[in-house]
Amino acid sequence: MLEQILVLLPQVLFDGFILGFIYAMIALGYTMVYGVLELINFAHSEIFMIGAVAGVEVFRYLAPLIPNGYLLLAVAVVVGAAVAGLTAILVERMAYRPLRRRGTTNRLVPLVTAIGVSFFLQDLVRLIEGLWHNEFFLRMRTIEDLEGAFTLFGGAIFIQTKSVIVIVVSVLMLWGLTYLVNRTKLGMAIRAVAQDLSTASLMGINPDQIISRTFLIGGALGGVAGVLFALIYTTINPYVGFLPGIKAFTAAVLGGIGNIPGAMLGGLVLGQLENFFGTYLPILTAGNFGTEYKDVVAFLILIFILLFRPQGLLGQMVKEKV
Amino acid sequence: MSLLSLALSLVFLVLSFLAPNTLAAFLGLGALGAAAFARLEPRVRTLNLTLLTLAFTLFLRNSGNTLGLIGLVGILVALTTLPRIPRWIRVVLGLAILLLSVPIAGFANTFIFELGIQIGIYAAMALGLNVVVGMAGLLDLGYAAFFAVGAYTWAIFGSPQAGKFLQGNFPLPGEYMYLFMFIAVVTTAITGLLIGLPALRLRGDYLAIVTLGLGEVVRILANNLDHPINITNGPQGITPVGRPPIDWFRSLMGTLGVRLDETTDYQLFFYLLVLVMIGLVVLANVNLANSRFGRAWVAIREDEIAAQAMGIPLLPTKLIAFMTGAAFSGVMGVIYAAQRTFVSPSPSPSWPPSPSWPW
Amino acid sequence: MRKIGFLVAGVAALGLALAQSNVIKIATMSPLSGPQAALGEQIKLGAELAIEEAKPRFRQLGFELQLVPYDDQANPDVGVANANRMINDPDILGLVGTLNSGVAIPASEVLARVNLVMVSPANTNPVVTDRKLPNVNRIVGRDDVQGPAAAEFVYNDLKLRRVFVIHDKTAYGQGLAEEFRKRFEALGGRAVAFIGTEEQSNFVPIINQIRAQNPQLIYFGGIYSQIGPFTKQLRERGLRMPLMSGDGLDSSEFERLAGSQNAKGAYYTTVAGPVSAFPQAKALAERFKAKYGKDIEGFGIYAYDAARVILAALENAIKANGGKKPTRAQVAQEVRKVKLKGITGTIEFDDKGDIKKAKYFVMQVAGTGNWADNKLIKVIEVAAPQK
Amino acid sequence: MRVLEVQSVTKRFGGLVAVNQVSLEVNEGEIFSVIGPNGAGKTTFFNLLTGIYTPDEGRILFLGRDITGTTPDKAAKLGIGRTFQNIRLFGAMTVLENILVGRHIHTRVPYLHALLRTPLARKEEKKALEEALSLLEYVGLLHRKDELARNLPYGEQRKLEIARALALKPKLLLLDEPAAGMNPKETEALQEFILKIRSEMGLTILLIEHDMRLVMRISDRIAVLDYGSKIAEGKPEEVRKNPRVIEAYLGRGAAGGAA
Amino acid sequence: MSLLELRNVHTYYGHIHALKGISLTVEEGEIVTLIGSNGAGKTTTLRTISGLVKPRQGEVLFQGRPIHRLPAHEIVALGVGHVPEGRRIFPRLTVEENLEIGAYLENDRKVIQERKEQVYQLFPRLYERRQQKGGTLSGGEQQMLAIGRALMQNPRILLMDEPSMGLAPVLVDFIFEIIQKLNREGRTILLVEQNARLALQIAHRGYVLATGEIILFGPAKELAENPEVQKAYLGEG
Repeated sequence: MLEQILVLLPQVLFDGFILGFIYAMIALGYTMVYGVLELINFAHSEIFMIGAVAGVEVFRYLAPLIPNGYLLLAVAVVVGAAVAGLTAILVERMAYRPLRRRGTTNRLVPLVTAIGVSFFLQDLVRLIEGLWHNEFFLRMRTIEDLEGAFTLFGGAIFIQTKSVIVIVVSVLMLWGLTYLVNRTKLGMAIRAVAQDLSTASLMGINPDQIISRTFLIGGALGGVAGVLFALIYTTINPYVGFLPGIKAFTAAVLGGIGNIPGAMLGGLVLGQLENFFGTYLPILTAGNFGTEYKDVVAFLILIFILLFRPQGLLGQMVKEKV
Repeated sequence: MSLLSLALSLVFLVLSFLAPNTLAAFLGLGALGAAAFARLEPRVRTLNLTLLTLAFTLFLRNSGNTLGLIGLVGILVALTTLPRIPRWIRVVLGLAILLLSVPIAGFANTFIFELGIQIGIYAAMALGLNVVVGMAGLLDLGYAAFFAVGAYTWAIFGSPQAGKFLQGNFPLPGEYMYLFMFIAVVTTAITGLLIGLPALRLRGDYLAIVTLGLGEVVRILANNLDHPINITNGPQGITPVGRPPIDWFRSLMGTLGVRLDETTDYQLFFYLLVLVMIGLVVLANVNLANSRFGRAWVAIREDEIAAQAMGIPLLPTKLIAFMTGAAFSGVMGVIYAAQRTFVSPSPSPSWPPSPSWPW
Repeated sequence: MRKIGFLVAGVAALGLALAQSNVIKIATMSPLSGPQAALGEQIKLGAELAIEEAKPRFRQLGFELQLVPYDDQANPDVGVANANRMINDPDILGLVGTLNSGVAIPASEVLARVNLVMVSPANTNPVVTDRKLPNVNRIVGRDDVQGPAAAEFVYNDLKLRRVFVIHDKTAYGQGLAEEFRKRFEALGGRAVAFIGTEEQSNFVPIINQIRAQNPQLIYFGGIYSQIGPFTKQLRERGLRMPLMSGDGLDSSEFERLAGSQNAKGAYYTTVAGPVSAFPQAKALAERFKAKYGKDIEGFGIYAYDAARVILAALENAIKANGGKKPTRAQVAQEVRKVKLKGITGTIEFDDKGDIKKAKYFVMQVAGTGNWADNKLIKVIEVAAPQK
Repeated sequence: MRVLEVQSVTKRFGGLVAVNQVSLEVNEGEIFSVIGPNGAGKTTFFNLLTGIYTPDEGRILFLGRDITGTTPDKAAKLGIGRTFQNIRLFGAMTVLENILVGRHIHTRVPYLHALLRTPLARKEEKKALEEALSLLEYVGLLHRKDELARNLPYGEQRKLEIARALALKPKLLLLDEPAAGMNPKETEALQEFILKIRSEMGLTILLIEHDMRLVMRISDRIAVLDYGSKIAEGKPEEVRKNPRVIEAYLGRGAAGGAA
Repeated sequence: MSLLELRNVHTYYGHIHALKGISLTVEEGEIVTLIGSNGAGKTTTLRTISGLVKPRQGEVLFQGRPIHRLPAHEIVALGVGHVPEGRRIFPRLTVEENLEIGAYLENDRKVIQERKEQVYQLFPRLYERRQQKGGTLSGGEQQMLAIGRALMQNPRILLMDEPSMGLAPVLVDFIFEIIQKLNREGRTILLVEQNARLALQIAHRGYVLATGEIILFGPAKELAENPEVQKAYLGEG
């Protein structure tokens, strides 16, 4: 048994990273919006899905025009980020801002609204894709340039070119976001609004504008994650966002919600856990509990960690002032 | 304004005899809208609502068009929310809709019973959720999981399923459903305890995600516990689930002059049962709200630290709210399983999770 | 003015309703939206074609035929709700459907209360007929034959011994995979793993397990929507062992989702054979294409036959009833007595509602981009097991 | 009798020592004030007494019983009532309901009785209501009983918070800056009120306050905290003259020496 | 033309009528103070001026221009700086970032640097702590930071809400010195203060508020000597 585990381990860890980076990028969208508005933006999973759909459509239509696979992917990433980011802004404008304006104090109201928006976007995409291509499942077009693969360590790890791209792009995005938040004026304004919205407005910051940009950035990251998700897992549908969505949110909580490095770490940890237990559970339990329990294990570990570290892995204990 | 609104209602009343079709239903809904939102004198509004109740009832009896049910539900909502309607009118009209109009419509189209039962189950669950979310302010997104636990509790023992892992004579006779409504209260409350004990220590938003996750865990368990021991029968679901014998109900209805056939007897029975349950849940809600528990819940929702300083222990008090909500949900699950005679986990992990999303 | 308009409309509607009391409706129920819509639509259109063609005959008998399509979204809850709707429309005298056994099982309990007959062109789970409900029939084979047939094919024809079994955690997929494993192990083969998964996107953990076990063949009990992306990811990760599945794979969507190159060579058994398997199907395929602009696939043909079974039973019942509209119970009884030369072969039911001699087809995906090119490897004709 | 006995209690937050080896004793019926500059650890000290924080070192005895590291609800049940520096009322509840929440531990209704509203539950509820009303009358808020707490003017919110703590029937009452934000006239009324409840309800009172005049006038004894340590303790006049207190608290006169 | 003028301003919080027709003026170069007991509407007046709450009736004019319909961030841009009650430092930004965000509307790095240096000159303590997170500062340091942050905007008028609140006497003196110094340098200040005695000592003019209305106003000296004010707000001694 141990031997079986060890043989696969490098491969499992590598695949876990890919999933983890995708979760990390989605988790950032949740964590940023939560940081600023204390709102669990349930619709973020659909923003991710819309990014994926945009990527698929770019591949579908532009593949004949753009001969180079890498260039095509770059275009898809940019378009996916733009479409998802704009959708996120729209959602904020049309659903959350009116609630904020009315000064609703009940936290449940925006939450339920978010769930409603989520339904709406799923069915909207389903409708559009249904009418446009009569397709429910959208398949990412296969591009020869991106299909390469090689092995490392004498065949211990099988690596696709695509996976390398996913890792490179996500590391770049995460680094860029960290720079943006910590080193730029916009980043400082985002942090200020997150900490104290009304005082921020006394600094001359337009909170609505900053909130919009936060949604844009979070949405764009989600969109990129969507494109990469479609690239690596090849098939998507209008409901594909739900599970990665709640897992990414779980990752954000795991890392400490509102905390940007925490979301990244949480995503990576969750990706590893899911892949690890997905692969090894049947081996570890002699087939009694299979791959289907991987999410159960992931959630139980989440609860376990939160019990002992309620603020999440990197979150700061926000002690209520008494 | 008043005259126009009344005229609309009267036209609809006439149409409900002459042409009870979808078009007429929309006219009726329009008339209801006018009666609810137009500036009307209270007396005219009351008269109007009464007229519309009659009209929608006749419409349903003549057509069985389910749009009419929306009208009736709309009137119920109007009765409970609009100001300055005499109390006795609210009560009489409300009871008339629930006890006369819907059954009359149900005999024209039993699907209306089906819808009524559905709406009723959701309403009872929502009222149960009121304790958890409304009073105690706990964002419980795994509420549906308790419904599933309740449904499975009866489904397993009210069908041959239990025989697959237990010695004994299964299925249990249908009368046991009543007993299992109590057992489900206990099992779901215990499930609530198990889930709540870790989850309720966490901050509000974390609670949301943990309960959502745990709801998903319950679904995964239901879907997978067909091996190593077959408890839930996995994705196949469990069917047929037993129902209580209702000969007494048939003869009771017979003496009231209501003739039941095989498409309507259980439907009417479950419809009335669900109404009774709603009544009980409302009563429990009111009682709790006016007790030290209800006040403690609201206090916790408003300010945990101040509540503690008043001697309210956080975790036990939250747990009681959580378990109360869970128990309401669980009982409705038992009724659901018996009424449907079938339970299964949702076919795929899509949003919303089955069997019913808490909203 | 408007009031008068409503009045006129109302009177007209009333008149229409009166005139239509001799309407006979036949329902279809299948997923028309969602992941399995491609299969569900075949069922609806196949039945529709049969009903369209029968309309003139029924008009002579004095009845107006109508089709009422229901969408069950492949969801048992929706299916039950639909069944409840159906039993309320007294004009509905028969149902063609469903696609999913998981839907059929609970929905048929509802239908049984009023003896509304259903003839399924696709349900393969043994439980569907094993409950011996008098109103439930199917014209296709069963998973407890389909699965073993696949096992025998793998063991005897392909001569492979180590198989990795996956299913999709649905009533259909899991049932089929279990039947496969049972027979395969009885024959002396080995199932190195038996794994259920609801995953729709990330099959990497399973692929890694496959990599570790290195089986000779993968058997996947499930639906194309899941097997397609699975196959694509499997092949992209350099694993080339053959793949086999049941009738859930029988859709051109599989080839689209997996990619022709990756889909090529995959085996599947089906209970609803392709057009090429039936000599008379060619003419039907042409009529279908002319009317709907798309190709008929296996379930379309079977739905056509299933509708014809109900229509034949209806005609007999009307005759037996002296030209008057028969009751649902009468129709249900007549269905069991039907003996019909259908496109798919001779249709006769046993006392459980299973077809007396069902055909099972072993197919191989050609990977040409045209699903009709798929190679028919073997046809097996077996009676339903009598327990 | 000693109501409260604190023995060398220490609390650290990271590197910061918020409360450092503080010991003090409060006798029955006393008004004991804790003063000190901002950030001296006064509120932290209260939070240690009421179980919101657990001390890192030392013991706390209440009525001779060790309550070190208790939880806030248990402290309340034992008879420690408190108010907060930044008023923490249940804003969405009425004034009356706020008081009834204060009566929580004295309303003994088991869950099932509450659910079914049995005669026992009715009786207890009625009793609680009567007592709450009479308490409201006592503090002069009866006319506001059906208003939401958050709609009350500031001064009455302060008063309601004290009344809510009184509903617990505490033996020891902790008041955290009750005069903050009050003008001299209101402060004077508060002074009267504190003296009145002390004598009429037999309370022992522990007070944190910045308003020196109030502190000097009503305290029996005073402890001074600076940077978490107790630097002086004694009668008002003693403390007033203590040079260490003058240096730490009142400053050496002019500005310049910031912070 | 006055620098700032309020004309019959009515403001509500939900159903509570917080300001019942406030009219006041602040001239260039003045220190004007608003005194009154808690709940009198002092803070609400400042929040109304800086746009955090909107008046339901009446006008707020800044340099003769109505600003009561503008959102807060636009009012800031016109030159109204607000040091809020309770200081409201951004706890997880460093001291330096807190100052920089004060100059959010200024794009010239050089100007920002100059102003920062001025603030550090005024409060050397902040320079020592510039890399520390705002939340870790003591109460007095936070107050300095809040003032410094507002000065980074280079405002035409500075609204200060209870700068002495919760501070030890020694710090209160220091803060009031600073206020006077700023005024000598030419800044206009509208000061809300609980400590009426201190406020009237440094102010030119004062307004006395009670339950949302102005009940008295005039030169600070006169107010300080007014027996009614003495009795109600200064205590008998």
